[in-house]
Amino acid sequence: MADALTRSMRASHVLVAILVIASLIFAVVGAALGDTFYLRLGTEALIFAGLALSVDILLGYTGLLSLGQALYFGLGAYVSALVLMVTPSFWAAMGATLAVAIVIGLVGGFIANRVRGVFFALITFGMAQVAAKVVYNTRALGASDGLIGVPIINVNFGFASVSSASPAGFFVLTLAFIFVLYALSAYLLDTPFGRLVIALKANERRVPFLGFSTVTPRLTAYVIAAVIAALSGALYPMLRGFVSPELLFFTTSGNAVITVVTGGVGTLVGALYGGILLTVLKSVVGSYTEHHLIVIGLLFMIAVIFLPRGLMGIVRPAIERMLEPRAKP
Amino acid sequence: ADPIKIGVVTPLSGTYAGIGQQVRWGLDLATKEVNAAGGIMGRQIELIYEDEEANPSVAVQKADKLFQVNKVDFLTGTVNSASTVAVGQVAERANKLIATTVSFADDITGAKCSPNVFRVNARAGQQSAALAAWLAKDKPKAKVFFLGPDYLMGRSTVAAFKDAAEKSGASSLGEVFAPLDSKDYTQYFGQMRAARPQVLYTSVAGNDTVRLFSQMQEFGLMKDLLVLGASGTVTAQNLPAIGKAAEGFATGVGYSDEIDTPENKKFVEAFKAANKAAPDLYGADSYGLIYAYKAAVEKAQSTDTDKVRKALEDLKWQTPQGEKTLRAGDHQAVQTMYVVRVTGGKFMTVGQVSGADAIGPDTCPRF
Amino acid sequence: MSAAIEYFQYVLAPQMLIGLVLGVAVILVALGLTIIFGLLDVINMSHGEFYALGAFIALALASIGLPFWLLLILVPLAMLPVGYIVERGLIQRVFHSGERHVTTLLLTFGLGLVMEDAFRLVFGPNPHKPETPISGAIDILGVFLPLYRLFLIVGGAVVVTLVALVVYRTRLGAMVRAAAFDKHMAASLGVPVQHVYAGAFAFGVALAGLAGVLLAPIYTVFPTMGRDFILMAFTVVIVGGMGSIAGVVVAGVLLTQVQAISSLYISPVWSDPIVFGIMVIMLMVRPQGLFGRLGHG
Amino acid sequence: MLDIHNLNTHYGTSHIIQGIDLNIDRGAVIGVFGRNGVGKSTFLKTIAGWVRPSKGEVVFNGERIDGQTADRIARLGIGFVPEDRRIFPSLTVEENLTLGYLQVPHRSGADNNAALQRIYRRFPRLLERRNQNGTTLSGGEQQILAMARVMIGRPKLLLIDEPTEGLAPMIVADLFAIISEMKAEGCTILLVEQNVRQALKACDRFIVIERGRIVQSGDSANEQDRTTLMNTISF
Amino acid sequence: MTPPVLEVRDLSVNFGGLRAVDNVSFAIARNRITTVIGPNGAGKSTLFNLISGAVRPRAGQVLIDGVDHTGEPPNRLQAAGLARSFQITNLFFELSVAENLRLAAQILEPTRMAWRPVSASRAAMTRVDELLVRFRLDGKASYPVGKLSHGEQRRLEVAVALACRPKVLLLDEPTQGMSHGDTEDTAKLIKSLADDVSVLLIEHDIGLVMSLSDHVIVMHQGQKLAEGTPTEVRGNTAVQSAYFGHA
Ligand SMILES: Nc1ncnc2c1ncn2[C@@H]1O[C@H](COP(=O)(O)OP(=O)(O)OP(=O)(O)O)[C@@H](O)[C@H]1O
Ligand SMILES: Nc1ncnc2c1ncn2[C@@H]1O[C@H](COP(=O)(O)OP(=O)(O)OP(=O)(O)O)[C@@H](O)[C@H]1O
Ligand SMILES: CC(C)C[C@H](N)C(=O)O
Ligand SMILES: [Mg+2]
Ligand SMILES: [Mg+2]
Repeated sequence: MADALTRSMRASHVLVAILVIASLIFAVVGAALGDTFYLRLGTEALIFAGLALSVDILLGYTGLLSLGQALYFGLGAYVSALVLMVTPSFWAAMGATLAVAIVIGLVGGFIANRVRGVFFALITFGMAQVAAKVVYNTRALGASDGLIGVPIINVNFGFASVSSASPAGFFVLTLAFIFVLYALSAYLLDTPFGRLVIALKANERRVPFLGFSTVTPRLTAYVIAAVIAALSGALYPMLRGFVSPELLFFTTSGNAVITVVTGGVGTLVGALYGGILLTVLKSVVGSYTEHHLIVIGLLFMIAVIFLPRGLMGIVRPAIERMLEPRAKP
Repeated sequence: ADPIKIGVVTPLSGTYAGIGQQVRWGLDLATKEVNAAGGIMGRQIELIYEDEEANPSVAVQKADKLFQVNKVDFLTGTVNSASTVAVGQVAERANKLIATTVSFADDITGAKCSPNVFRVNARAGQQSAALAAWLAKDKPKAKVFFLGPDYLMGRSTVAAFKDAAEKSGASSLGEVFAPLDSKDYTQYFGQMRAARPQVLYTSVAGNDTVRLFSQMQEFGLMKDLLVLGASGTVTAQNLPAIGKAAEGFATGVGYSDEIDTPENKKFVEAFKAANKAAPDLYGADSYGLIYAYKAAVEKAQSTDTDKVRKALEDLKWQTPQGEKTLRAGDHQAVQTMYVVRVTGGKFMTVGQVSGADAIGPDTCPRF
Repeated sequence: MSAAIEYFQYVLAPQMLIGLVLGVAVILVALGLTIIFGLLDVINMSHGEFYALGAFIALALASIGLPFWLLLILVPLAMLPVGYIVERGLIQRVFHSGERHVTTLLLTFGLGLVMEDAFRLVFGPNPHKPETPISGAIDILGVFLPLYRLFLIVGGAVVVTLVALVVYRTRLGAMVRAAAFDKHMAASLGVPVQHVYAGAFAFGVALAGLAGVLLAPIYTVFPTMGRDFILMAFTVVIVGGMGSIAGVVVAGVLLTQVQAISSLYISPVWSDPIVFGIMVIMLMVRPQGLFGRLGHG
Repeated sequence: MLDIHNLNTHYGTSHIIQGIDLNIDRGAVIGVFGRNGVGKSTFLKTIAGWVRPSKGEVVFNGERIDGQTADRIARLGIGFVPEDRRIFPSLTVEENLTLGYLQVPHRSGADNNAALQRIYRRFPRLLERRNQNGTTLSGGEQQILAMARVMIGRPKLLLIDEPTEGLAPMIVADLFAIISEMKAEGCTILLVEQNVRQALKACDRFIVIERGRIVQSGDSANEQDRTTLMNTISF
Repeated sequence: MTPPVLEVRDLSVNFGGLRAVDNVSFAIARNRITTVIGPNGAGKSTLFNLISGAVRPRAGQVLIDGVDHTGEPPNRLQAAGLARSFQITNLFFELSVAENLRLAAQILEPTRMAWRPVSASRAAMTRVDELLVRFRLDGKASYPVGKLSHGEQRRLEVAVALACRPKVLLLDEPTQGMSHGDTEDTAKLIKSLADDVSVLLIEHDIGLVMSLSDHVIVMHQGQKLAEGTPTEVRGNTAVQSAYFGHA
């Protein structure tokens, strides 16, 4: 008997597979046509989708709305930029980001997890504000100007090497990277650990009576989300060659939340589709009118009101039904 | 022939939307004129706008789009100095040229200069040189207090003016930096009053100036105080909202709509007819840029990056505010600087410094 | 000695007094926010834009010649139906979903974006400065205060008192909270739930509008003005205790004093991180804030 | 006074109430019995306006009330005590009670207060706990509060869903005494109860629901009807 | 001599001025059914809260198998072998019936399974299937709990408490809201459980209490009023006036 949650997760996998295939086709076509802009835009969309993924782990599974996830995204971006400016090594940048994200994630998680619900949203917002202002005011971090001049790097895999300046190459690398982050999150959420996290969302107060501490799973989920956000952020300076404090601002956090809600809360894959949709939309609408905020805002409101489960909320059940007969012998 | 495409990444929304509007008006007007007169080498100019949202990350993405997809030949419009520097890096990687018509920070054509970046407006140092020279004459040995916005542009303008003013005999009483978009400047008034300055120098801009000036007036601080500022502090864009509080304000600028030359009169008239508003320095400098580009392309007989760069270096061309030269050593425009003062709700020219005296040394380390 | 007195007279005392004016401004904005949250459990992210809307309406009405004093009444009245319609047309559609906090927060966030952009569309990007209705200033022992700011302190106190009376001295508060918690049960006890939600929301929105009229002469009117006080207002609401009127007053005064003093002795640019830091610490050690929820002592 | 005709209710696609017809006279007490999940609560919720019927009509004192809002229905004089008590947690006991004033539009403050005092006399425990948060009461106390809250509005028709749930025997007896008192005052009552034996003593008539339909309708005084009832409900 | 499976000593707690549980001591015998009765508001559920770690006692001790667990959080008590149900249904309402049970049975899996997909959790899954059938909820296994009827939720509440195979089981009014037939079923079930579980029960259904209990504790106004076999307690005059309402 397939568990309902497992089944919907499987539907998400199908949707991700479609996305990956489509992206690979896009990469091949893009490379063939010698395109750089759309490939780079696609890469940026994937990077921000990674941030959205981390928001969805918190919002969709742990039930915690983070209004300050840009804190970790920006953290990753700055750490990566600083490392790259000293030594242009992908692995050094990623390793340093991972380490810093775990440490800061634990500290942030300790602070934020003292409160629930709406207070969690506000405390994460507050922490991100403080961090953003500190970066904005710190001359050593470039202050309001940010850091420019992050070098182009070669990502070495032993068997192959990809330049961050190669649009198609770096796109595929980012795709693979975000896909791994997705797969890891999806796997975790289908384990007893993940289910405990989901149970916390449904009724936190009942969990201790089932024999589990509520502190560990919640903090773990928070740190995982922080790491995913930071690792995604670490790719940003490789793509764009600079970082600025705006990466930590509320706009960045807010956009990630918009992404998740439009894509579908609690689906993981919604974050990816939402990220791509929103980037494309902003790029298209922005070229037609400077009043793109009205358009984005309205679309977002419509999503909140009419598609409480987001785009994937419409698509996924259909896939689930298609998977149904196979699930039952 | 195919049109020549110029990309414009400028803030159309957010805090700097008002400046973006002037940039747009200036560029549109010049483009219309050039196109009506047959374009550049027989090719029409086409402007392609993108909203920078006052965010460097967005600016970079939009610049990328204009270069790669729209295949623009040239790019301009960035306001925020941080965006200008970041977009300059994009231009370098794409092997294209950009010019800013707004950003003040000295670094852009100084420590952070780039072979692909030009600046056709006056930088902080030029503005200060003119203003300090005038101050030394009008109020010798003045005691000055400084109030700037706390980011690169603010620090850079205050430092530049302090330097220039102290060299010409003024003394400094203290300085304070307020966050960008401050709602209340009254909290700095205590320090200001305690210092008892004769002169206040400020480089806040846009809506911040409206608040600073009206709050100062409310608190009676405008009495017996000479207020000076950076070029962007009071402009046609916020002057109506500031109203009487702007009376007596003086600044060093590369442009003012009151400059008394036939070229400028013609420009102001055309600008007002098109936009129902007076041009300010952003509008005028953006307007002038199109003519600089036209001159350079015609000189190079090509839109090729290297050729146009070559042509832009040491280019002399005519603008509403007179002749400008792009210094080859740092890509900074050299131009006559004016000191203008608000009198009866309008800017009046009260002083003038030749381009050579205002420009200052070339500090660009890269070329 | 005289240097110390002079320092107090010119620097410290004005700094604190000015901090108080700012405090009143923040309290006025935070009041509607805390009421909407305390009664309806809705975090209104578009509250700042309603504050801006109040200021823009005032600007428009003043330009056709209506006097400021009339606007003080007209604008909040005009905002009532606006709030009512927004609640019935938008908020109500997601109000009863399981995650009300999240859905309403997101919805009003979207609404705020739309409103801000709409202001820019209609009024242009540049600032407007309404005339100050009372000019002149008083000078107490060298501490200088414009009369309008004095009026603001007094007027603010009156507004807060009136609002507190309405919320605490009537059974309205309990009614709204009951309806917000369990609409079916409340309705079966005869509570006209639909009107109650919309009414409470409209009340909060009208207060935002009132703040807009009162503060426009000092802080000017422009499309993004909604962002100005909102962060500070949120902080004050949280530190004071979400939904508590007393909390807003106490936290509003305290935090703006912290801001005033810290910008004097540390640096103005660090006063924001300090205030947000206080909020974070407050949430950690006492998430319910200085005072509890509305009507809970 | 209450006429129900061909009532049908759906939750999404599940058809819960499948055509119920029922007429109740003023002052009658009707027991509603049936196993778990047959739709008893849904039946009451439909009358109270918590869910909209998909078909059929409900007429109260000559007025169609199906499709009206729950607060309208309450103000017409229909009180409802749902099965899970539904005490407002952030309200004190007294606030929970005084909320009930609204069921009677235009009653004077003095009359309201008199009604409250009457309740306090009847349930002294509530007076003791008046300033405490409603949900800190014990399960049984909450049940009493839920009843008292509706009684304060003096309903003409009272819908009660499993009121004795969780009550100690003494209070159960008390509760049935209250029901009798209310009946004596002319209140019509529809009572869902699992405690069939006790409930039968208080009822004039009863119905048994199975899968959303009335499968038996009987007279509590009739021996034959009672035997059939006992057989139906304890499979 | 083996210590009693559950013992409380001088347990007390206050809510403001109210002594909700006042110096209560008793022990329950292994694999027996002990029932707590008492008027509404006597402090029975509060007693459960103290034993299960939901509320910290002001004074007194809670011992399981002779080991002191006073003041420990619920998950630690659970690990010591204690499980409970709630008087006011306390389940994961958005999750399915099966998932509620699986979560409750998850503790049966060895820790190393915590990082394997749940579909690999054989032990828990078997337990879930068993309970679904036993509580006649198999037809609604994939229903979200929020959409069950009240009585069905009550049944699940008991099933969830049982899922982890506890040593000591606290049931707070398990039959409340259940229909006649279900009540009898549940009574039979509780009886059969007592072969290997020690049960502490709160019940108002006197018939059930008398037929089911090995031992009865009577609470009144926070204190233990009496204790003994069902018949002894029933004969106690203090109990009669405090609880049954006739002297
Ligand atoms: N958190 C609390 N704050 C204040 N009083 C409380 C709290 N919890 C319980 N009480 C009070 O303690 C007393 C005992 O409550 P408890 O729930 O233990 O009763 P009970 O014996 O389980 O009753 P019932 O049979 O009605 O469920 C009640 O009078 C209740 O009002
Ligand atoms: N919100 C809902 N959505 C879908 N189905 C529901 C919903 N609420 C109840 N149901 C289903 O409707 C049926 C009838 O429920 P109802 O609560 O009316 O039963 P009941 O007769 O009151 O049972 P009980 O004696 O257990 O209280 C049940 O099968 C239940 O699963
Ligand atoms: C006054 C502003 C137009 C200056 C601009 N923001 C800069 O950074 O240079
Ligand atoms: Mg029911
Ligand atoms: Mg109890």
